[in-house]
Amino acid sequence: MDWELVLGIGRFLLATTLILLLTVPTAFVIIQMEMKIIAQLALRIGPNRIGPRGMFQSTIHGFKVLAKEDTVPDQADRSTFTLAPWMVYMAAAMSMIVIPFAPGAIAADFSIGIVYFFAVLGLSVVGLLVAGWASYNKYSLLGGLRSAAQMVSYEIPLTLSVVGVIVLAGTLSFSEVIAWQLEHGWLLIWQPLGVAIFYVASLAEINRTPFDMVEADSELVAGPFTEYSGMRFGFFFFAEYVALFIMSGILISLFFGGWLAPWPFPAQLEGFAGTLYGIVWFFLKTYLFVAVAVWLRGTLPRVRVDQLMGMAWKVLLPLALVNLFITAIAVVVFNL
Amino acid sequence: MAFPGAGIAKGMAQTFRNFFAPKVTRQYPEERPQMPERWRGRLDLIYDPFGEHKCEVCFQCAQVCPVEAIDMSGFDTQGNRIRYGMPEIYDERRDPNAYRRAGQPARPMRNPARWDESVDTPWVDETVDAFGGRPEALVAIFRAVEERYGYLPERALRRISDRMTIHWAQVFGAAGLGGFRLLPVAGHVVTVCDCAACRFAGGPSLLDAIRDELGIEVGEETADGGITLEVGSDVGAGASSPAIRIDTLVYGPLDPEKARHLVSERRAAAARVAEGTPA
Amino acid sequence: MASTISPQIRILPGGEHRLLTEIGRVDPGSLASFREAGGYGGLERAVTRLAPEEVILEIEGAGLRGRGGSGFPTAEKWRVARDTPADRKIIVANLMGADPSALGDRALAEGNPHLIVEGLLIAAYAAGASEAIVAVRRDWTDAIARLRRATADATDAHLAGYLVLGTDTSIQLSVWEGSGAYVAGEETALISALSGDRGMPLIRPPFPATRGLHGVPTLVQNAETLAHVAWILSHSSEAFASVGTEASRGTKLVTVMGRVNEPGLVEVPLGTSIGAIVDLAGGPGGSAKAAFVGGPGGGALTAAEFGTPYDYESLEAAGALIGSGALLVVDGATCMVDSARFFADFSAREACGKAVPCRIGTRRLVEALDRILAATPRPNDVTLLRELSRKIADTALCRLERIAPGPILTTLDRFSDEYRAHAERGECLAGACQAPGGSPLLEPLAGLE
Amino acid sequence: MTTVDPETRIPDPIELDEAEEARLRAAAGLGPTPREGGEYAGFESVGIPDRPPQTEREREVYTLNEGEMLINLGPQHPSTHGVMRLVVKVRGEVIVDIDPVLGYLHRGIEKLCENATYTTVLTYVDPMDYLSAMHNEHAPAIAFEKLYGIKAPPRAEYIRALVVELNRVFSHGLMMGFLALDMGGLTPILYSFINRDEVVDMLSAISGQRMLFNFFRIGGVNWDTNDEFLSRLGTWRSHVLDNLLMNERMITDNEIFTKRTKGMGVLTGDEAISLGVTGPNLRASGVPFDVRKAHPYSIYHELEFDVITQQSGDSYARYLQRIAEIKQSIHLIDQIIDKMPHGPVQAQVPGIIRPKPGRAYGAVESPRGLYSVYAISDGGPNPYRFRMRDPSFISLQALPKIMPGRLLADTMAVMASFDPVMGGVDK
Repeated sequence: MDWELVLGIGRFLLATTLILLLTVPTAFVIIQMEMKIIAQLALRIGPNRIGPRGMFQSTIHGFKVLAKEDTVPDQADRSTFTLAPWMVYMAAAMSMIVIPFAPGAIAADFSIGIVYFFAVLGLSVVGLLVAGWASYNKYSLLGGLRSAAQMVSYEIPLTLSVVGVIVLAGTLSFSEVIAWQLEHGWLLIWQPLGVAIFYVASLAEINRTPFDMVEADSELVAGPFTEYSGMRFGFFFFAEYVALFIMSGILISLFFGGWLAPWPFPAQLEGFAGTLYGIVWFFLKTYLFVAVAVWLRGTLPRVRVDQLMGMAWKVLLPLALVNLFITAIAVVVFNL
Repeated sequence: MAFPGAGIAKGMAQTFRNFFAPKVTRQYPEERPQMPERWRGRLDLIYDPFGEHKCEVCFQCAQVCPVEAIDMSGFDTQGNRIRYGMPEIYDERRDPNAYRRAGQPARPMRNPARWDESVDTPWVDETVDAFGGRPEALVAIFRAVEERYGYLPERALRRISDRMTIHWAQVFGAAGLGGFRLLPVAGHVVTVCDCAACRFAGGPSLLDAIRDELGIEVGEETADGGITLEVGSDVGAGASSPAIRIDTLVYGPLDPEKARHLVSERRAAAARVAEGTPA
Repeated sequence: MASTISPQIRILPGGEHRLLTEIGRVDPGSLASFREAGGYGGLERAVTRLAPEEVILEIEGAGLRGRGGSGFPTAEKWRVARDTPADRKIIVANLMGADPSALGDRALAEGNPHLIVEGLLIAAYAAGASEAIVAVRRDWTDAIARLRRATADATDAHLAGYLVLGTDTSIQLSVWEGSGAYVAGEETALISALSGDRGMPLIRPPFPATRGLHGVPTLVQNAETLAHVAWILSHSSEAFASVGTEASRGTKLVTVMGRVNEPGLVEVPLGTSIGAIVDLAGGPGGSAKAAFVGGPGGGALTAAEFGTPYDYESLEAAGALIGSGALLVVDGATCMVDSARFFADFSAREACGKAVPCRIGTRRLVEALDRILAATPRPNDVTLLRELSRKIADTALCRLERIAPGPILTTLDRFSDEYRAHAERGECLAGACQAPGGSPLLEPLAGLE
Repeated sequence: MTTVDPETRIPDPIELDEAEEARLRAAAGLGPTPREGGEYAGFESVGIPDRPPQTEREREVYTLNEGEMLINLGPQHPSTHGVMRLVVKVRGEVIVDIDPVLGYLHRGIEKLCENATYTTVLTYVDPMDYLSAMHNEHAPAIAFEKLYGIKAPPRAEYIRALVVELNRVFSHGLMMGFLALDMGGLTPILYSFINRDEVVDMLSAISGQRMLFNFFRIGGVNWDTNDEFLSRLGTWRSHVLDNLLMNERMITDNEIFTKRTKGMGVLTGDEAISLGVTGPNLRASGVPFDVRKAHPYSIYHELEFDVITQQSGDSYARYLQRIAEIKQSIHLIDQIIDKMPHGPVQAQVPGIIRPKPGRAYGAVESPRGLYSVYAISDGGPNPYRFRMRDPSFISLQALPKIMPGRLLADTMAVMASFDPVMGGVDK
């Protein structure tokens, strides 16, 4: 018997289970952050009744969602209607597999991690489109179509902005990108334009304000989620926040040194201590960017759908190409 | 727009500042809002001069209220319990009042003798209104009434309570502590100062002299009704102690002889006025 | 223009005149006359050039303490009021003249009402209050009329009301009368009187600074304190602090009365000895035996203690207090037991009736003193006086109640021989009372040393 | 208890199962129950009235061409400013036509008023345009005073002007927040409400109520100012501009906001006049018409102010117009306080007013435009006819004119820039 293979399978199952288990508390933490930070920005106190300083408000929301009735519209396409939340949620959870939390704490350290990530992330658009179609509701349909247009468009600048990183680091593996950054400094310095494009495009990719066209509560009520209730809605909701976490995690992995400490000492600890140290830094940085996204949501109005598409094709895509071009030339000329 | 993104940055800076600014949320059950003095959300029934609610429990208000905000219950003139809405919301009206209105006095009136006091109620209303019906003005209103009648007639107090919708007990209590006269006095009022300054500068000897001169004790009036003798610590004699006050004028410093002279003169003047022979 | 104030208020020359300088010189009914004398300069400076915190710092630098008797640092009180979060705050100038024989507040109100109004406005600005109320004792009709006039003039001249002097500050000013009761001078009693209730003190907490008139944070300040505030802002905190002791700075209005040659109102730096104050009033008429310092709740000091400086700490250490600013000198022909009974009786008569220890306790004190005066004391009467006094002070609802037993306790300590003579021999050492004589006690009186 | 013959009893539709329904319909000579067929069936049927079109306009709106569909925005929708229904005909996301459907908040206020005495009418008009209750009371007060032939004392007029200007400030302030909210900005509305709460606390200090003030009386106002009101006014005045600035920083220069408002929903001056649009919406199109200046009522002839206008007539101009008017109102409040005379605040009027037969018209400049009242008296204690012109109703008519060709996403943003209040539209 190939013990290596069995061990590998066992390790994979354990890691994926852990990842799945991690998604729920992650969503709880981010929802709590969102409620609290937006409240503070608006001169409110925010939730403060459940638990110390209102810490368990989002948890209670989660249980409430579980307990609510799960309704299906009369004329909805029942099977796809049921499937859609699952697809969206799995897309988010699957892309979490390649997130490098710390040295040795990656569920699956693929050599083509970056490609895998973008491939899986693109799946969520299918879920949203299906949800919009199956709901038998005009708002849902419009929302689903918007999501398809928006996410497909923004995947292009998003991916192109990362190609610069790939060219520089010469790898498609997240851990190797981070290793490269340990050697050469954060990619933020090498790819300032790439960071900007990636950040804007990632916000649009996960439907965050100011690009939350898909939900757009003042126009489309709740977009594809209009007809959903109970835990099905909960899945969409969780997936949204998990996606925010993933995007922030990928952003810091690619451009902000991932699990690396912001100053070089101690550059990298060995063994279990190094893992713990990496996890601490990873979460600190990730949640910092989550907080920035929440801050943006608390401040900005939403852009219009045509302006959004225009920005993807007329601004971000050319910029990303220019960025790639410059990077490529620099790599060739300076032989990096 | 100077620089693309400058406007967004301005807004971001604003929210960032507000993140650390003091918050405006009121934590309701713990922090009660402070209601304005004129708050109309709380209903208060007006009292009649007998100290009972003026409400007749006729339900007219409850029936016409467009949003059905009024409930009440009570007793009718036959003593039957009647109800319109939840009983615990409104003070139940007591049956004596209903009987009295039905022409059957169910219990004696309070202080029937005082009921005859002639008080110019429209004038009292005007005085109350002149001060805007504010609770702060209660003492000022009392002073105006006392200036006119020489004391605070109970009927005027009832009227003030009615007009200002302040409970009778509250009005009476405030009047009782302010050093106001609640009973009518006859003739001139001679008040011998009893403050610390006068007392230690010979106030008691003045009192003895005046008592002797008038032949009455403190709190009494002379047989001819010309003068009432009182002792008070609110004369405010200050540096002219010992002093006495006749009506509103303060005389001092006095020695017993002067005081005797002053009082007898005033008494004689009062007698002349009573006889109709001007001085 | 000496006739501008009531003839009962005699202002004596000498001492350090600050608040009293303008009285008699300015026309109390005229804003122009007050402004000519430099009035409202302090307000103008505070509102247009200083931040509220700077005003408080200036008052703190001057070391001003409340002249209403408690001696609480004014700046600290303001800061508490300022830091209390509320969208509406009220400040009240206390002119209730609790002690009817003290003249300071009345002299200011009648002779220079604008000074009080100016101080009140500055205090309102510093404490962040948007409403300012002048509460005046109802007997002082002249003072009421003049203050009404002064507030109306100030509002018309944009010194108060909406957008003071064109700045962003708005302070609504009004004058209300309060009942002429002794207890009404107490701050919570003043607040309940202003809210149309019987003027009785309220239980603290909540303190008025957090929940006062109409449920709004309320700051009650004595009129003399406010006048000092105006003086500090128009002169300087250094000038204010140039006289007085280390802990008690500035001047104080003292009403000297009783057996002195020239009873009246003097203004002296805090820390002046009591003997010197008595000398300003023409010296004691005859031989001074003692002085009651601090009005009805004050304490008795013997003539030997006349060197005591007149300031908060020294007087408190001696068992007396500044209180209402009254200083009553008595001579050898005054019976101290009878005097103590007089003050106790005053407190008993003026008790509002809310707190039982005050309403019943002071009555019992008077009864015990009556028994001693009648030479028919119970053996434990002196012990009763001491213990009951302590209990009244301990369970007091208001400050006036807490200090009420002061005269009894101090005379018990300092003139125990007179008590002994009255109680045991029925004899008045001062020869003032008509002592019953005879019938010596079977057992000695406990509690007297 | 009466018994019902099961044969003749007409069952409730909900009780019918399909077979029985078919049997009954056959018995009644009706065809089979119409069932929607095809994948898009539901989309076409929803929103179309199940009756032949009554007017040419209705036929135009409810006839669908290839690729078009109807969407109901409202009456239950997060951002319709109350319960309003817009039937929007769209091609993709591009609007082809709009049909505002009204009446979901109709309470029959005019009829209620015709059955109330003149004095009590003033209590019924409050919930009309609930964001400007003071203005709602002002117009009938003016009309009834003309009808009855009395005048309010000068101080009352000043107090009236003061409270209506305060009302205008918070109403315009809320518009800023709602406009941002309808574009997805969560925070500005809360800043607006901070300001509104302060003003409302102030107005409740003078009137005793927070929202429906019921403060005006025929021949005066209910109460004089008190210290609580004035002190709150002063406190508020000291920082109102800072509060306003907080929102301005969030909105005015924000690129996303300007992109979505500049050039959007352009209403030219001529169009606005021909539609009858008034108030800030008209002035934003460059027409200097302000009732306070054109037909001065109350004490506005004694106050100094200019009619503010904007030129472009788009959503952004309407937004800027509101901000400018807030500042103008604050300036007016300063003047009013400065000039306010002393005296009584209520003229002598009997409890029940019976004006001589006649008619009167009272118009005020409300935050939403010309709000006016026309009352006819037949000599009785109630108005014989009581008619109100609500400006939001007129403003909404501009929507079908300016929205076609725009995107669905802009419907709400443009509607919010007109600042309609459904309580007033539906009466």
